[in-house]
Amino acid sequence: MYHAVTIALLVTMALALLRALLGPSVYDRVLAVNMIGTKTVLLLAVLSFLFGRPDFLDLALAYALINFIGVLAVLEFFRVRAEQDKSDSNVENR
Amino acid sequence: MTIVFGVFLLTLMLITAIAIVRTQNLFVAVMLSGIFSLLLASNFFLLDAADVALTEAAVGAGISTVLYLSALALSAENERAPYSSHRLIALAVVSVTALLVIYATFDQPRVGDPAAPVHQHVAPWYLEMTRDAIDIPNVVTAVLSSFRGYDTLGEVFVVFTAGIGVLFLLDKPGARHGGTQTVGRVRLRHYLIPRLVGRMLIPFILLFGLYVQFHGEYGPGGGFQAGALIAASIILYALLEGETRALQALPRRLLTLLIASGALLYGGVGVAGMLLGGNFLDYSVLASDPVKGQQLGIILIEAGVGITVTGVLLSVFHAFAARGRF
Amino acid sequence: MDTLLDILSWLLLTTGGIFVFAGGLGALRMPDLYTRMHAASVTDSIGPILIITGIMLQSGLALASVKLVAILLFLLLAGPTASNALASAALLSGYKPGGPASSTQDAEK
Amino acid sequence: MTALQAHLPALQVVVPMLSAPLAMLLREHRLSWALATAASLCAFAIAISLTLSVIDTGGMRYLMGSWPAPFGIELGVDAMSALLLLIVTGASSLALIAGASSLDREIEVERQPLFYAAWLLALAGLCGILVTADAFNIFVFMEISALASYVLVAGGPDRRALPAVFKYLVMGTIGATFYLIGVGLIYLMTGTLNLDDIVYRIGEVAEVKPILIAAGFISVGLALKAAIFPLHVWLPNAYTFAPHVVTVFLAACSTKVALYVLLRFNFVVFKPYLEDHDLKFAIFLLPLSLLAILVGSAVAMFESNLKRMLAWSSVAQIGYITLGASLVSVAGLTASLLHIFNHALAKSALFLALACLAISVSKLRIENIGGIAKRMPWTMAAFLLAGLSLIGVPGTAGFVSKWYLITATFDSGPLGILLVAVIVVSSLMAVVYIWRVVECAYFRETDEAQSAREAPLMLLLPTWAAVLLNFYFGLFPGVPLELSSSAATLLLGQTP
Amino acid sequence: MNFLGIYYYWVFAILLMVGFYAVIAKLNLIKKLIGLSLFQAAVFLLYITVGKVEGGTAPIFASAAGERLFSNPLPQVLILTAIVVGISTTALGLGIIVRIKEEYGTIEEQEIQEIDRQ
Amino acid sequence: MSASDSIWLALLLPLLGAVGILLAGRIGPNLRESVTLVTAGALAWNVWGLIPALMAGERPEFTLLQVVPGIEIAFKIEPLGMLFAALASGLWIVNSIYSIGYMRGNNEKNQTRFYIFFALSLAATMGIAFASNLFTLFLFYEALTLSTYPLVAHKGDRDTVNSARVYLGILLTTSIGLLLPAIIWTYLAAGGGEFTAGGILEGKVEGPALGLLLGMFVFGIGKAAVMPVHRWLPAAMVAPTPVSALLHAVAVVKAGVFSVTKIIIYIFGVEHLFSTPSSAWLLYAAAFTIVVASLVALRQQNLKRLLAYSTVAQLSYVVLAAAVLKPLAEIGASIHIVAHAFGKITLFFAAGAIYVASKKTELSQLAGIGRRMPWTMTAFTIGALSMIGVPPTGGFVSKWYILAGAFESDNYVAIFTIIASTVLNAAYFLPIIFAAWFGKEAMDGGKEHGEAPWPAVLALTFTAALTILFFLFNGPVIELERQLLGAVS
Amino acid sequence: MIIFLLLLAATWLLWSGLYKPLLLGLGVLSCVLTFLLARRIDYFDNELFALRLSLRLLRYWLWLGGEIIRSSLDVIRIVLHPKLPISPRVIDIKAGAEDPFYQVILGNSITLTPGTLTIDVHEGVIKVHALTEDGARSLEAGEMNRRVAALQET
Repeated sequence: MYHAVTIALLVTMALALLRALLGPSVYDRVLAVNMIGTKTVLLLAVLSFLFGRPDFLDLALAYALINFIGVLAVLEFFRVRAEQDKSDSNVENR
Repeated sequence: MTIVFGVFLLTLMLITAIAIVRTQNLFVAVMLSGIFSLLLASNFFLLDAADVALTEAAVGAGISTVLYLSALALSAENERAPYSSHRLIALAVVSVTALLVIYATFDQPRVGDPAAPVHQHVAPWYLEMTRDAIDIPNVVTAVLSSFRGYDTLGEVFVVFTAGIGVLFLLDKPGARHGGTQTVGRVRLRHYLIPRLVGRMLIPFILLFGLYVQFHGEYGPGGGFQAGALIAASIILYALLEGETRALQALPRRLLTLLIASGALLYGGVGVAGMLLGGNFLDYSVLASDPVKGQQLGIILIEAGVGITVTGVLLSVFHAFAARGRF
Repeated sequence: MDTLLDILSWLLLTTGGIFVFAGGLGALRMPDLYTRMHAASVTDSIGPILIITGIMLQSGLALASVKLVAILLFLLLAGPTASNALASAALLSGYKPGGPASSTQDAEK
Repeated sequence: MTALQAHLPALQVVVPMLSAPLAMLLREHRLSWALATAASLCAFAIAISLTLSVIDTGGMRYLMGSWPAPFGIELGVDAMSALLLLIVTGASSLALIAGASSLDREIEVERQPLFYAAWLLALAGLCGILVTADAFNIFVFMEISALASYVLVAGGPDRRALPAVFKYLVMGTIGATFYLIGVGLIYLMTGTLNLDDIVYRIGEVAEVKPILIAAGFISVGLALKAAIFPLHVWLPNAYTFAPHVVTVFLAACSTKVALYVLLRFNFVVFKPYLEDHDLKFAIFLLPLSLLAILVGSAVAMFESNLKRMLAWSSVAQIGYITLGASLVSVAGLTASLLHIFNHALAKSALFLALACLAISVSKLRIENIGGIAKRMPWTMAAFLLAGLSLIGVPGTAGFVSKWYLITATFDSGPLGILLVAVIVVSSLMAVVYIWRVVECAYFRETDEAQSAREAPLMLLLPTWAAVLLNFYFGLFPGVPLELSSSAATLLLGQTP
Repeated sequence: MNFLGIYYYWVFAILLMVGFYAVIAKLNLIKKLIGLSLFQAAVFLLYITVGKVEGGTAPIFASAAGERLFSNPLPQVLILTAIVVGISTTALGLGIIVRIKEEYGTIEEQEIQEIDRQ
Repeated sequence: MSASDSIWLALLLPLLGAVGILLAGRIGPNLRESVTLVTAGALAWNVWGLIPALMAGERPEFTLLQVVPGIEIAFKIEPLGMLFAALASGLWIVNSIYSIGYMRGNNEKNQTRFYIFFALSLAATMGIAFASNLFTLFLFYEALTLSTYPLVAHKGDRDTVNSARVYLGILLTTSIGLLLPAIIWTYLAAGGGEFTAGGILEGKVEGPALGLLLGMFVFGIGKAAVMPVHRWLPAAMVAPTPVSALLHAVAVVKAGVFSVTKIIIYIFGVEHLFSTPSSAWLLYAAAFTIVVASLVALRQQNLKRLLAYSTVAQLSYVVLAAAVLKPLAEIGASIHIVAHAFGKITLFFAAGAIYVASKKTELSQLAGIGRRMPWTMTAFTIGALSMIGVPPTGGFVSKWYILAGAFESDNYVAIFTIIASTVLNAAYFLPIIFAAWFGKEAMDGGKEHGEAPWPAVLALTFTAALTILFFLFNGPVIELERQLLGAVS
Repeated sequence: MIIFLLLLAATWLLWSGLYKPLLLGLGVLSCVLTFLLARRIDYFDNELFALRLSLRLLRYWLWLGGEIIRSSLDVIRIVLHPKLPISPRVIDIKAGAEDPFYQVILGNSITLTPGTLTIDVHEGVIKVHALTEDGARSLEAGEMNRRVAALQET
């Protein structure tokens, strides 16, 4: 039963990876990263039970945290980029 | 069945790796590296390496993504020319390397064979001694911090070196690009949802980091992973509110102090062992009961690791951020 | 009782799996970023709810369940936040809903 | 043996290592310099003391954390490591003393505490590699020293230091990773990481292929770190653009320590186990050494940047060292190890002299130093005398090792004549490139040189100390010779 | 099982190849660094694979684990250290890249060489 | 003071002198030159004082230090070295007097440096003369090369530096490239490099290998100027004349032939070499050098270059004599070192005096100069006659012994060479002498001048006198060198 | 703030699951550290201190769960439909609640329910992207908005 879920998660990861490879925009890729991140969290949760080691749930939580921070960092990156473009074009206009 | 999962993950990893090399957009490459790292971590987990999986996730998907992005914010996003003119030579060199490795596999023991020499010599000893002489559940932590504590001391100093290296390179007075320092320091303040939610989570991430720190002996985790998580929580704060405010909360001087004091704490425990009549890094002499002494020593040195890693990661982040743009 | 719980949890896990898979498929099939995000949010909201509840039924009333609740809570808080962040970033850099703006495409040269 | 003495192998690493955070915390750059110098001198004293006890007793062992040997990490000091410890700590001390007056020009005062911390870490890393008896521990300390060296090199004032150090970083990391792969394969087959234990257990391994590949990876990885031709490409620029005293330190130590590990593995671990390993080793290394000697010397002859010239000369000198090793004989190895020692002496003196020159000359190019000998007589005299040692003029340390090297090549059969010819030719090339500088400094005139002033005493003292050591060890090579020959017999597994 | 087991080694070899290729053949400095990380990741995988024991579990004693076969803790310890070394190298490398960008205005190897040649 | 003390004193005195000159140079030229003279005198007194002990059959020894087991820096006095040391130290006094006149008369720069390195060269020369093994010999041989380099490059202009580079290049190339391997070969083959009566290679190196080793030694000792490694000698003529005089007529070149002779006698062993056919080539090489160098000298227009090629030829006399491999010839070789030294130093002194007084360097300018500088030209004539080997000059004595040795072994090659070169020597020296005395001075012949400064004239007169005296009173020298016979047979 | 500390302590205890004196001590230490740092980062000093719990919130969550399941099924149907019957559009919704905290809850709830996606929240106006006309319309109907506004009133 856990196996079935694991397989579903893995396949979804593969699909998300495909999205990451196809793009076309950078945001699609970020979306894919985020998806893979949450899938990994679930995968770990499921696997801990599959292995009979529920004490490893800590890992899943850690992954979730890291993933969240990563995505926010990417957002900040985009914001900086946008600002930079704006100031660059200002410079050009002047 | 597990191994099939592993094979599947490995295949995904291979695809990701090739895509990383092929793409010319650096941002995409960084994103894909994040994916790669997550896949690798899952694989580690499948291979019973919980501690490593945690570390890889924290490092690969978390810290190094943030670092790459900070560097990327300062430079162009696209590669200009994809390959050097020596790509054929490179391909030849690389192929030879791979073929050699594959050649070596012909004689290697089967993966997971319990009778392989790897599992025969020192490994059982570690398992047994962890139970007898240290009495903590996590054998990895026991080996890491006591049996091979000297390696870990080295590891802390590697981190330390990297920290002072980045500080040395980027805190160069005069070379700092002024102007952008105050503009655009607002960060994500205008984004209500991320700001609010992120803010709410910060103490809990921090607490979780401390939990990982102090439960290193019982479950996966330890000083390094904890340091990464704690640093991540502060980095989150910096992302949300601007690193000026993050620096107000934890000033640079304090971070420097953290970097140094963690390393000194670890070394100090080692020296204490020496002064109390044992060898360097011998924790048994720290308390009257050797087992208690070991446990005390492990807690102390793990704390040292955590403090240094936190300090270094934060300093490095600030050093990059202070370059102006990110 | 145990059997009932087993069946229930099996049901939850399996449907969770199906939802997740379908979401993934959607993320692949949808035409533009925003619509893909809708599909992705299936895997980020209903998927975790079902799967983690399913596991919780397995583990019973133990500390592990508390941890699972914590993970679920976190995912439900962080998931939409991240989606929102992403969407607003895309909008900020001129990615208009309805089709990718040419300037933001990273099409490989 | 007193209690303290038993702890010396650990202290050798711990003293500089734990001084690093302290040096970083000190805000006043003079204080952190003083601390770094004191720690380095202390390490030097420990190295001397270790050497003495090695000469007395033949070696020392130390169990980290008191865990028994193959399980915990063991430290071990023998003749070979003692020899290199002397070089490393000695060069570091000399360079640091010289750094007091030369570094201020290159690195802002505020950044200096970090710089000194990195210096101490590099020192600790190198010492760590030398005293440990654990294959993985070597990797860890190799990385400490490597990362710290990158920082040190990046401290150079010229912006070209940065691409140079990046290249150094990439190649260094590849080298370390290759080494790691090799160690992994060995561990896979033997189940242990302790070097002695590996030697003991490797004999029981029936399968050859993984060990063979491991030997390949370890050798190539370390060759990268040791800048063995043609894997030397990172070296010239890294040495050229580093701060001057850093070049002194690195040129004397970093590649030598990698060579040390290389020799250790090949002779102690692989040679007894792999059939014909010495032959393969020689077949690979010998032509490369010859090429390194010839190419390095040839490039040096035409290089007009003085530091890069000496850097290329280092490539050639590393060739001498590997040449001696590739003969796989006690005589050859003795020559090789002795040359490690003597080359360190000569090169530190030369680079120190350049550091003195840099005080007055903006660009260390040959055309800028015409007639400078009149203004800086002590500096140029030091350069000249150290240059003689590099050439191998009798009476200097360089001669002694060259003598042994030629003696060893004569022993190696008909090929020996060719080898001797190569050594001779490259010695002559050394004459050419050293003499170009000397001639220019003594017999040409340029405007820039007219305003030059003699370097400060704090720089001249270590320079001349190094120069005089060249002559001292040229006339009384007893200690290094004894250490190298007992190390050579040790490596070849023969009883002395 | 045997084929699947060998698969791990082979993936290690190919990953090694991919990462190494990126380091050598790519001219963009950040790309080189990413390649380096891949290269190192391959080695991590090798070690962890080596440490796996069939039917074993993670070497952490816990009530849930009971008296089971444990995988080898030592490679995990080594790789923990190696990962930390890897990230340290990456951080330092990125620091250098940032400085290069500031000094040269580019992070392409051949452009830097051209600037230096002038 | 025992004899072995004299050995280290002989090394130490010039070194102390160098330091003294350095210090005195700060105060003034008079003091500096006094120090030079005092040092030279002390050295000569010290060295000459050793002769009686040697004549009495003593062989004083002194070991400075052991570098590594088997390799020592050690000294031992034997007749050949004694002769060389006595010659060099004695002529240093004369040369110093001459230098004072020359250097002041020419207003040379960097005079302190000049005197310092001169003293250092002498120290190295003493080391060569007294060396008791190959290693020590090599050590001081290289020291001599290096310490004479600044003297050759003294002027510092472009041509000078280039020539000095050739000088250093050839000498170092040959010594590192051939001599050092040869020495190491010897050490390996014979287990040591001690100079031993009768040689040490017998039974160790035989047949063609011996010929090869001999070649490595002879060409490795570039200072012996056997063709084709003679080119450094004409190049060295850019040096100030006192350097050419003492070093390139006496100390340096003699160090070369001295080393060759010493190695033939004490390392190879005359008997051993004589019985090895593959070593016969040396004779031919020497003969070739003599004839060709003489022919080249015939075509020179520059006086100092002519003298240089003459030196090349004369040096090969010594080699030739040594290569005849008969006791009488070996004695002839050693005596020729002395005879040629007196003659050639006189010639160089004269050339330098002409340059100081008139700035003339070319042969064509010398017509009629005898009338302006009678003392100088008289001395020149005596020196030239000695080169040709006409009695009553020293050159005759040595030629006589060499010929005697050659006849002893019916060595017609040697005999023919000596005769031929005598003719050639006459062919290039006599026209100069003739022109100087009887030629007509060109009308636009530059400035009016008389003799060179008096110290220079004094010195050359003295050496000319020595040349003649050596013909008349050569007894002690021959007596000394007869002791060689013990070593040879 | 006391509530916050208690919450931290509870979190620790539930996560740790080990009740040895040593670990409890470390737990106290951790909580205090976290608390101190939270103060340093001005966690408590403005409107953003956002820990408000109530029974109504729980009830709202249950309702939201139902919504999620319902809309998920809708989205799944669209995804699996061969023609992908979508009609995306962007609408602006004026949030009923004034407190930013509840605006955030509303925004995230909208995102959580598949088919609708909060793009931006700015001064009480929520910009929403909807996958289908239906979804947009049902959101505009304002059921969710009303419920969130009701939460604020307590």
